Amino acid sequence: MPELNYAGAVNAALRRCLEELPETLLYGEDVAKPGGVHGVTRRLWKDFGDRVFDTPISESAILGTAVGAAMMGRRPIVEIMWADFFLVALDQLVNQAANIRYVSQGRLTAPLTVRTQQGNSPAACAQHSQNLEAMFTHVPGLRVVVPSTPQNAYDSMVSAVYSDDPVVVFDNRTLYLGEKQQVETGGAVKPIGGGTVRRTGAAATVVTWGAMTHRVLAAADRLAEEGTEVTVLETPWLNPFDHEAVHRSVAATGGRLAVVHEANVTGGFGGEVVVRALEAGVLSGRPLRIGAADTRIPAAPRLAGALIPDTEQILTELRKFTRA
Amino acid sequence: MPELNYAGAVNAALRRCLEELPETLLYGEDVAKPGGVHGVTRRLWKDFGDRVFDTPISESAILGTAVGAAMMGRRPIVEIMWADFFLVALDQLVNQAANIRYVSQGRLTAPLTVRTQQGNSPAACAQHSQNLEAMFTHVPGLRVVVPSTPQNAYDSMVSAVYSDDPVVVFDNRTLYLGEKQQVETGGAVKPIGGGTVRRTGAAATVVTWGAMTHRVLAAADRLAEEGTEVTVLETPWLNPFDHEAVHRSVAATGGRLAVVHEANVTGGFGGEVVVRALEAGVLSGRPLRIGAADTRIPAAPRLAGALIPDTEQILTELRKFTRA
Amino acid sequence: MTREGPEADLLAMWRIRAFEEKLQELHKAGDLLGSVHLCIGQEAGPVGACTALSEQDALFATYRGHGWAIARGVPLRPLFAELLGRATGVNGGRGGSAYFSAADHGFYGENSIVGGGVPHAVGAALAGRHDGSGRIAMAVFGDGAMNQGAVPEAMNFAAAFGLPVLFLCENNRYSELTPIRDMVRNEALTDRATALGISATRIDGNDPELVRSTVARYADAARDGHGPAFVELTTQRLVGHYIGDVQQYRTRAELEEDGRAEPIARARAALAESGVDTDAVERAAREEVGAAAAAALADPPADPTTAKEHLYA
Amino acid sequence: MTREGPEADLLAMWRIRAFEEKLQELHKAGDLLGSVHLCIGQEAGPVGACTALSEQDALFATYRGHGWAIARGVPLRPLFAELLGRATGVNGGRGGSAYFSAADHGFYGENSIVGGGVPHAVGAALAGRHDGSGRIAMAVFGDGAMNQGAVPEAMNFAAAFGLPVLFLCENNRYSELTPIRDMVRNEALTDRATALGISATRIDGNDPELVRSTVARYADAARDGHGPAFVELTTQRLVGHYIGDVQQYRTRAELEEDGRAEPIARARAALAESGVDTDAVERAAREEVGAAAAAALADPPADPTTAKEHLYA
Ligand SMILES: Cc1ncc(C[n+]2csc(CCOP(=O)(O)OP(=O)(O)O)c2C)c(N)n1
Ligand SMILES: Cc1ncc(C[n+]2csc(CCOP(=O)(O)OP(=O)(O)O)c2C)c(N)n1
Ligand SMILES: [Mg+2]
Ligand SMILES: [Mg+2]
Repeated sequence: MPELNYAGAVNAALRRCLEELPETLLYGEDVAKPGGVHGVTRRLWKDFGDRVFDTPISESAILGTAVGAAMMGRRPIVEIMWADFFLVALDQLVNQAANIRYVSQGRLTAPLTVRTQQGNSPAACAQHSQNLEAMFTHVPGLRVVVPSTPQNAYDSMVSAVYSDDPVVVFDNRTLYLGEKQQVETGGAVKPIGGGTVRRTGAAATVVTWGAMTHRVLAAADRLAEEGTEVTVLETPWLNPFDHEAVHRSVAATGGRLAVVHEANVTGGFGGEVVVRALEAGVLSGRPLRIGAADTRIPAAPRLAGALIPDTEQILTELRKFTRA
Repeated sequence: MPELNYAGAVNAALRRCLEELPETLLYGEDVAKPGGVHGVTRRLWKDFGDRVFDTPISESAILGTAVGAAMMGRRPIVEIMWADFFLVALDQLVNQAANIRYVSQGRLTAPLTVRTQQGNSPAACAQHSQNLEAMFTHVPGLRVVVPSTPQNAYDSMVSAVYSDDPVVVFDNRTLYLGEKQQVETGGAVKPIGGGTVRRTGAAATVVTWGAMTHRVLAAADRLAEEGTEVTVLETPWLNPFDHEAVHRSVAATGGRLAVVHEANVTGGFGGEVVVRALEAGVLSGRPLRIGAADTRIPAAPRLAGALIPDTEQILTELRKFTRA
Repeated sequence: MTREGPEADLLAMWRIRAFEEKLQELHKAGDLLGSVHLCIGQEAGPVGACTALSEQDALFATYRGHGWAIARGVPLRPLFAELLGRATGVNGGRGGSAYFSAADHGFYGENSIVGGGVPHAVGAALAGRHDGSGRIAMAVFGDGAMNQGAVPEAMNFAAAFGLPVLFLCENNRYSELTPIRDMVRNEALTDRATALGISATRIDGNDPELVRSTVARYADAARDGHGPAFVELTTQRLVGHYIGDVQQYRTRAELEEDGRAEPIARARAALAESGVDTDAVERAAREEVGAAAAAALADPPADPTTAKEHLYA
Repeated sequence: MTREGPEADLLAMWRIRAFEEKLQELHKAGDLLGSVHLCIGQEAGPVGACTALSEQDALFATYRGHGWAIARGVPLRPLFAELLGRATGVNGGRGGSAYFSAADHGFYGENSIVGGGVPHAVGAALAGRHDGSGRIAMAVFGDGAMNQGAVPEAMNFAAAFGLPVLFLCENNRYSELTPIRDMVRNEALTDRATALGISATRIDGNDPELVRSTVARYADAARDGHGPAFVELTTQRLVGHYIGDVQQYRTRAELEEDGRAEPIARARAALAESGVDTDAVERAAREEVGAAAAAALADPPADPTTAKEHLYA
């Protein structure tokens, strides 16, 4: 098993897909010769020639050509450099890709994968800091995944590319150069969906995804030192989302559910997770939602830090929550 | 008080704003000489000259110029003909308009109003049927209103234009030519926010907005004939949303809360309304969410009818809910 | 009757017009609902262009796409059925008038987002470069779509990579109820293509033979690796933007002039001179269309219990 | 020293370059964080163009906007403070390097969405038509932005309505790490403006005097009601796209050639010939910049308890 950081794991997944599936294409701004502004697509252009190419700064054309190529049987993997940039071209995913299979009764399909990365990093401006996954989870027809580790980045990228539906993969750029991990590459393609129990404990179920996973786990460790053990369920796949797994866990943790994401709270996908648990009748008492404050994200790290949950804040809130 | 249908009420509100506020501009595709594809802006071009004009089919330019003009002290009112078309230009609202005041610490502002209409009407295709308000309620910095009657269409349009924040007004085109109503025009500009108790009853609180209001009221009438009285809270303003009013009502109706909207359920704003009530501790038992099925919307009316809540479905679900 | 030549063209154009006129009837009768965009007056473009394409080529149209589907060979009964919400429709009633597809016939769909389908055609051309099919793609769109950002983006993308795609702009001088001349400073829309390095020409879009030969020439060039081309067809719609648009924005004089320029009147006059019984051509088309409509009306409606199917793989 | 003339230009250019070089230092030292886009090598554009604008005119730039803000007269200390996350920054640290504004100085903001600010400038020009200010607006953007749909949309909108706005395209031949020549088929970007009916010219963007006179001429025309104009400035950045980009995509020969073409080297050589002490000019700029940076470093950091303010009216 190779030792890979997150960027390396995505690269390995892309390489595998390009090798195994001749119908894949990989393109986007600066992904080919430069190897990606975060180095994720390094060397793929060298090895796969004109199936990997750089594009103009034309997100509607990037996504729209991917839709068209997918309709004709290709399996494009395209990059939107920052999730914020989706907003210049969302039509191509929501009005176009999401409709194709449904409206044509499956006569046409749009098996495309869109890679992007999102979230705040130190001094990133308000236009480069949003977490937009909830906009996509409200759109029937689109699959959504937000990985957090090299292994699940690898797995979900391979599953996304093999999926016959349009899938949006949201990385978080602060994870790319994180710790290396033994990554199981190769092996059977996993079905899309599902999550991982990252730790177990009876005090509460904490559901999280993406970069927040690491902060939640750190907070849970600290909480454990204080004698309170919580279950942490990491759910990278938001569509399909494994609500049943959450409900089973919530039932096993006294009906207590917390959800943590980096997106701002109001309208975030955390609300959906909570309501489904409520509808399933497994909740007891009030749930806890942790996310960014409902503001824009300022550039100064001290300001952004006051708005985006860090380990300290998560710990404090979980402590209060589990002791309530 | 003039008797006006919904379209007439919006027209009157626009006329008033153009008269009272010389800094207003009104533009969009076909809004001037043709008077709008739904006739809403009829005659305004004749009376206000070049402050009312038709534009190219360039949604990014429409919204983007409105942002720029607003930054310079104009108060543009622009139209996106169908809410679905926002998706070609969402950047200008989410990355641009929503950030301006916050990032500049109030040195710059973006007092623009965007009019649009949404939802399904018979045989409308999947690209002309979406209800997208939840995408906007997840965006800090944008105000959102979804009116349902001539009076609240009038009031909210005037309030929107007078507001110093960017406001998105979502009409529903099936309401434009609905029944006429005595509309109180003129009068003090109402602050943005708030809603109306449309009927009272102890069995449950039903929160709704937009075109669904009429179906909910019809269902509630039928339910009343069966002896079950529910409170119907119409909440056109989704941002700011009057959660307290909902919570008071829920507390007064045995903790029972239903939310009805035309948007698909998963990730709809109904979820947020429910979670807030849960977080406030006023809910008892399971809530009820009614909305479109989580699919695309097919053109054939019989198919669409099976997916979008009608009075019958709302009645059935409310009946079950209030008797549970 | 052969596939090409003036008489075949007249029949093909009549088939489209009769289809559209039948829709007017069906709309009036309440059988057909919603917003329906007819291409009456614009039949020469689809007839000329589609006969210049090969089977494997991919066509992407707009909401004003009935004529393009018909010219591509989509059978009339499932087309009517689609618009009438029948289970037998080309998309079982999911697409409707403005957003259906019939991939079996190389018709990769209408699109009801202005400009939305243009990048799809470029993507289909990109696919063709990799799948060995020799496919070219064609995007059809209106004059007004030229002002929608996705269109220049897609055109530049195709130009930069020399992709085999034809951009066909049907200039009927109006975008909904607004004249294009008020929305641009330079009315020569081909300049925009040229500026991107795309070969471009503006031709009489009411002449099916001219459309065919022009498209064929560019299609050959595209197949030979010379990259994209842009063809502007000057044409006119003789009816409103949608059924119900009473066209207050057009003068009687303009409508009369358009009536003289329109392709069927012109083809009829020309063929009559050479002794063809053009009324018989019209009758043949109307019979075919009438039978298809009647059959479709008798088809079963789409079944609501299937409304949730096909969302995901 | 006067506001115009070669010596004033050199000082103004040095002020920008010294500012940017100071940012390199601050970044290395860890005082400045995040992605920072420097305009080293591109100073002639801002200096020439801004001296052709009036006070009430509105300028809209990109993430590579420090030089434009400085040329517009935004004081250096609050600029440094902004980038350093200080409470005294022009936006109290909310904007940061890539997205600050300083409306007091007619600088209506950077924009970190490629093309995002271009329609704003058109809107500002539209406002000017109605508010009696006589304002014109200027949008600055890069070569790569020409391929972003919002840009042609905004340009056509301005052209159609004859709005007084200048489109300034800084062609530094690269978009991030990708050369523009690989992303277009026709490298003459001005053709795109001409196609929309916009007067357009491509000039040596390393000559501040030429930039000034060209912009002034078009600005006058715009004020006189002749509508928008497009000016392409050929230029180069001598550094990476962002601090940290090591520019593997450029040859040494190219970098050397750019070093000869860049505006400060050229201005210095020309002025030295006429006997000006150009080292003194550089020293003056560096002193000013150094003092401003030192002052900003001593300013109080932005206060986290205020982080939620100013979202709504
Ligand atoms: C993005 C978008 N904006 C606006 C519309 C509304 N709309 C539908 S058709 C149309 C006019 C298009 O004109 P043109 O491109 O000339 O095509 P034509 O209808 O004349 O064939 C408009 C504005 C739309 N469907 N999509
Ligand atoms: C819509 C959008 N797409 C992509 C990006 C990422 N990006 C930032 S700068 C840049 C290159 C822009 O090149 P150019 O317009 O030539 O300006 P320059 O940086 O050379 O000044 C890209 C692709 C972005 N910020 N916004
Ligand atoms: Mg047209
Ligand atoms: Mg550049």
